[in-house]
Amino acid sequence: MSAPVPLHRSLGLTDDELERIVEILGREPNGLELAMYAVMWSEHCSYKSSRIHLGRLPTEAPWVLVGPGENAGVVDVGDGIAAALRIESHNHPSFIEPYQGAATGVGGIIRDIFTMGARPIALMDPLRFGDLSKPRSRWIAEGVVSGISGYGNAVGVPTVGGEVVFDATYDGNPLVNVLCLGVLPTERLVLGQASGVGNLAVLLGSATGRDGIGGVSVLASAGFEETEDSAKRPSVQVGDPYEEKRLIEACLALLDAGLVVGIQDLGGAGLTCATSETASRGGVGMDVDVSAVPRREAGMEPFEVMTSESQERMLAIVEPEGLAAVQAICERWEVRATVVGRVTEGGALRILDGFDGPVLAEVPAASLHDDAPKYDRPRRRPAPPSPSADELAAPADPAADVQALVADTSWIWRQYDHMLFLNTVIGPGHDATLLRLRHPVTGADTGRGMALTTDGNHAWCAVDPRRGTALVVAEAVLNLACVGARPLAVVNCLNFGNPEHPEVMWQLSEAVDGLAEACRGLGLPVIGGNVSLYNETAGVDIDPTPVVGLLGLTGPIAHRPPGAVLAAGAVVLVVGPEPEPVLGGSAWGRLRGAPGGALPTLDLELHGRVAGLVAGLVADGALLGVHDVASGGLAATVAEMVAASATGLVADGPDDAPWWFSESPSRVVCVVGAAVVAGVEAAAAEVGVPVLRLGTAGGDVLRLGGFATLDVAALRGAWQDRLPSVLGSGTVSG
Amino acid sequence: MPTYSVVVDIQLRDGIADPQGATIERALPVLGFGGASGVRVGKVVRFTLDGADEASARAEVEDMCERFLTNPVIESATVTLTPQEP
Amino acid sequence: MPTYSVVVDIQLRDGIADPQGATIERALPVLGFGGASGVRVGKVVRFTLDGADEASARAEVEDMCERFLTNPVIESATVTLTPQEP
Amino acid sequence: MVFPGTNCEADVVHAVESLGASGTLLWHGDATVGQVDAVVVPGGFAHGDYLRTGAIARFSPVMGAVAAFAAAGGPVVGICNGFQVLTEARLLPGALQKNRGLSFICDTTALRIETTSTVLTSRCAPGQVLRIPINHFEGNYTCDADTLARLRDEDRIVCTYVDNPNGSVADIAGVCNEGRNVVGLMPHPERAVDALLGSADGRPLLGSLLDAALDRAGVP
Ligand SMILES: Nc1ncnc2c1ncn2[C@@H]1O[C@H](COP(=O)(O)OP(=O)(O)O)[C@@H](O)[C@H]1O
Ligand SMILES: [Mg+2]
Repeated sequence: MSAPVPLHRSLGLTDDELERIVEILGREPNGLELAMYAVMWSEHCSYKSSRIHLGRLPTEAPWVLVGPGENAGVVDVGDGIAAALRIESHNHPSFIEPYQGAATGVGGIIRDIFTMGARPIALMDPLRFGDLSKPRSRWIAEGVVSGISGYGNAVGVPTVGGEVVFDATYDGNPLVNVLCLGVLPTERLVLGQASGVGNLAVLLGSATGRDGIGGVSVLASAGFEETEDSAKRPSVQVGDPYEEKRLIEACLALLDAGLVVGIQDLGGAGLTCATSETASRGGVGMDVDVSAVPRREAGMEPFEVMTSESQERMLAIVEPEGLAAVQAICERWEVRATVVGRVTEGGALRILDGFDGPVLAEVPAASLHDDAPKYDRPRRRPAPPSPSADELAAPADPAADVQALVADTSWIWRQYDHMLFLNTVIGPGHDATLLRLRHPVTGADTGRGMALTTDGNHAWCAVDPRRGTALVVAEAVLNLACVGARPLAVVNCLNFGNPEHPEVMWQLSEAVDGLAEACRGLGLPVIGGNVSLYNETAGVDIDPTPVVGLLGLTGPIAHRPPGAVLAAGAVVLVVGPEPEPVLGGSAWGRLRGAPGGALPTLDLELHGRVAGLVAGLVADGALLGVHDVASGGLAATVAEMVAASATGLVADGPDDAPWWFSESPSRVVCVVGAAVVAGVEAAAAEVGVPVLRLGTAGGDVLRLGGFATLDVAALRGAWQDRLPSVLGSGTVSG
Repeated sequence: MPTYSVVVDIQLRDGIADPQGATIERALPVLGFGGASGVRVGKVVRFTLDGADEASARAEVEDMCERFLTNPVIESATVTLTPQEP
Repeated sequence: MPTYSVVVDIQLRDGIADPQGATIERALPVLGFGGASGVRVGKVVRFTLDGADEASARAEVEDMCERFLTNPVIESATVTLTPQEP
Repeated sequence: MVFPGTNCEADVVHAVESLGASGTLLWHGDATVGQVDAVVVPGGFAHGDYLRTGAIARFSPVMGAVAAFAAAGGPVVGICNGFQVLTEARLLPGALQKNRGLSFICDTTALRIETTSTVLTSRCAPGQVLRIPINHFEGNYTCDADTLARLRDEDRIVCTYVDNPNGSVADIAGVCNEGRNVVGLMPHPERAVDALLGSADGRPLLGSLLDAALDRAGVP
């Protein structure tokens, strides 16, 4: 018989990590203490593999009020309004229970936003699913979309955009990232900090059950093994949007009334994280009475209470004099409020059974965060994907290929309330979302707009994670330009494989450098992010998938941006440089089974000029349609516009696949009235941006020079049917 | 081929939170109904099934439950099968 | 006071269309499950109730059903009450 | 009117204020509707929509006051979840079931006005088609054949979908009570008051309601 596994190892701690804990405490930890370190030092909570790399990101700009490290980044957007932004992943839980996994992801990201004192006003959901020909992928896709719909709609935060990609790299590991945007009066900004010895820690919201016990390490840090899933069946968390809605209202009311000195949501590692984080940020200690925590189930152990990830809970730090007022507000919103802790001097986090009862655990609060290990894991460049798309023969049926590259995503976003709050000027279905910027308390309209987009491209990043990530940032900037906005701040979600694989660490490190280079070059601060590792199945890592969320601003919205459409009779221009004839990581290359090749180069300076030009043209109302060239190249870009507007296009161009399918950056299709063409060309010339006259919109065919001709109705039908033909009529889990 | 009346009673597994049940439980006393506790809400799917025999009909229903009607990670199902009078 | 386990089985009234049942029924053959028809989806509410005696407990549950647990415009309910072992 | 879980209240206030009225929020726990000239029960997920949409909300103290206000001829409009609450409260006939196809739908739909003699449609033309957003999972209007016949005979089908999105019987999107002062509809007129957001076709509907409110307030 083999020796039993020591407790620390079964909790996911290494021998070195245990040694470290013994050093910190000056003694052996007890079981509860070990559990607390285990959840806090997990990859999910401590970023132990990625922290040394994230330091290379640029995070500063005059308009940044709060950078990375807090629950959300915050920027000043003028008129006394600040915007809070954050993105997070819920990949692993969504594989096991797609509906609840996605739903609780939405709940978690919303709490991060109102924790900052902001009213959450918009969600975005960048999604990645496996190949739709597989039943399991369809089951996951349907479940995730209904989970986001079910939770987001009911909690009363509109989902105004997102992304979706279907690819075999995600067959065993979907990605469910969720971004939330909130607005707050600048003066209401609060931090997740405890201060004032004698102040009380009040637990708000749901009772605590055995949800996700050990979930942080089991669910979030271990790879999926389908065969094992019944053996270590996790305690799946169930979301309650109704509780969350009441929590939002109660917390914002508490903040308005000035009753809270600090507030923190309970997410991964539950109470352990929330109590230690508030205490260590405030440089104080905390006594926690674990027996006071309301429970949903009988017989829960202290370690279960301290690590439970039950949803819809917040921890507010309040002054004792304010407690009655806090309770009154919570009662109005039917939110449970229980004193579970007291702020103490020194830096100890003590877990007690009754405030005057025995001490069950005592650790330096800061050690749970600051002393978490940081690993500089080995890195090795993997073999590039092959074969190369640059060596592909000309397509046999180019029209069929073009048609295969476009898909209408409305099957997804029609299930999301994307109009609540009357801010959505441009909703999902275009390059970026444009929201009216109104004051969160007075409702006063600034007349200006806030724009949002999320972007990622695993195919580019698989070829070259550094340049691929830079290209992703560049695409996001152009997407904002298409609704007339200039970029302001970036958040990112780094979805990668197993960090213990040197190839994955290399990808991660390169992607961080690519993100840093692009953001520096474009003058953008990174104000927050999230790292999701161990996205692998049976030892196979997903393609590196950094996802960026980009927030931008417009001036006064005098014209509704036209969106990605054509208008019959209008002239279609391509603003930007000639494409580089390379196809590495292109959607067309993948379609043809050739994921490798060379990535196009990115000239950040030129890119900035193109984006500025296009944003200006949109803001001036000069355009009748606009769409940046991205996945699928110019061919797919114009095909999407044709399909969306049921309007044809006769375009000039060579009979040359790379010219039509290259995903070379810094190009935007602009649709203009004949009378405006010269004006647009002059404006472009002034900033040194080339303009190509591509053709004229109208008719019932899409003609791509001599390369391909498509029937508008057939193209539109294929575009519309792509998702409904495989989703929405019932799926099985396997 | 014989025909069966099938009742699939789907419940959340023990320990899995049931926000709907909890909300109903909180509402009951307010509406003047006292004394109820432990409210849990489940689903019942009823249908008629043609099958070669009871064993194969039951096997099909259980497969349906496992892969389609429930997610066994959070729900469990009880299947009742009754032969219908011809 | 005795305690009862209560099961309230809520079904759509005959003649009321059942969109959930219809959706499941359409999906089944597509997913490879043949031979099912007449799919109807209902709800079950389970709870524990303290009551003076079975008759009064039953009366309370029926009142609950009538006024709250069902919408009589479209639904009807069957109540099962079992005394719990003390 | 605000129940816990309601989320369209600020939008409704914003919309009626953009038409020149002033809006106040009523709390579900209040026993009175105060001095208002019209009541809107807005959309959202009152009490989480748990058990059935509107099932818990209809027991709120304020609903008694709303019923009295309606009985006295006061204009009451239920939008989306508000419509569901009004049917549960039996202030309107029928019930709203899950959509055909079992999915949530948020989209702008074409809505045909079937009668202009209600507090919500007096400014419209019969047969007029408006572009109004919908946003619901449970908008599939259901009633028995007798009720449907009565609704038809009494001209109480207020509006219908041009292209039925949810399986509603007779394409019904909204109905009114016998007094024609209580109207429930699934589409959201408050989401269509500004062309910048895509449609301003909700203005005649909410404008009609304001006319009815002024009427009641005795303002000529
Ligand atoms: N999962 C989703 N949720 C919401 N909206 C989505 C989702 N997927 C795609 N969309 C919408 O479809 C549109 C097109 O997305 P995409 O093709 O990724 O745009 P782009 O190529 O400009 O980045 C976007 O407006 C986006 O908001
Ligand atoms: Mg784009």
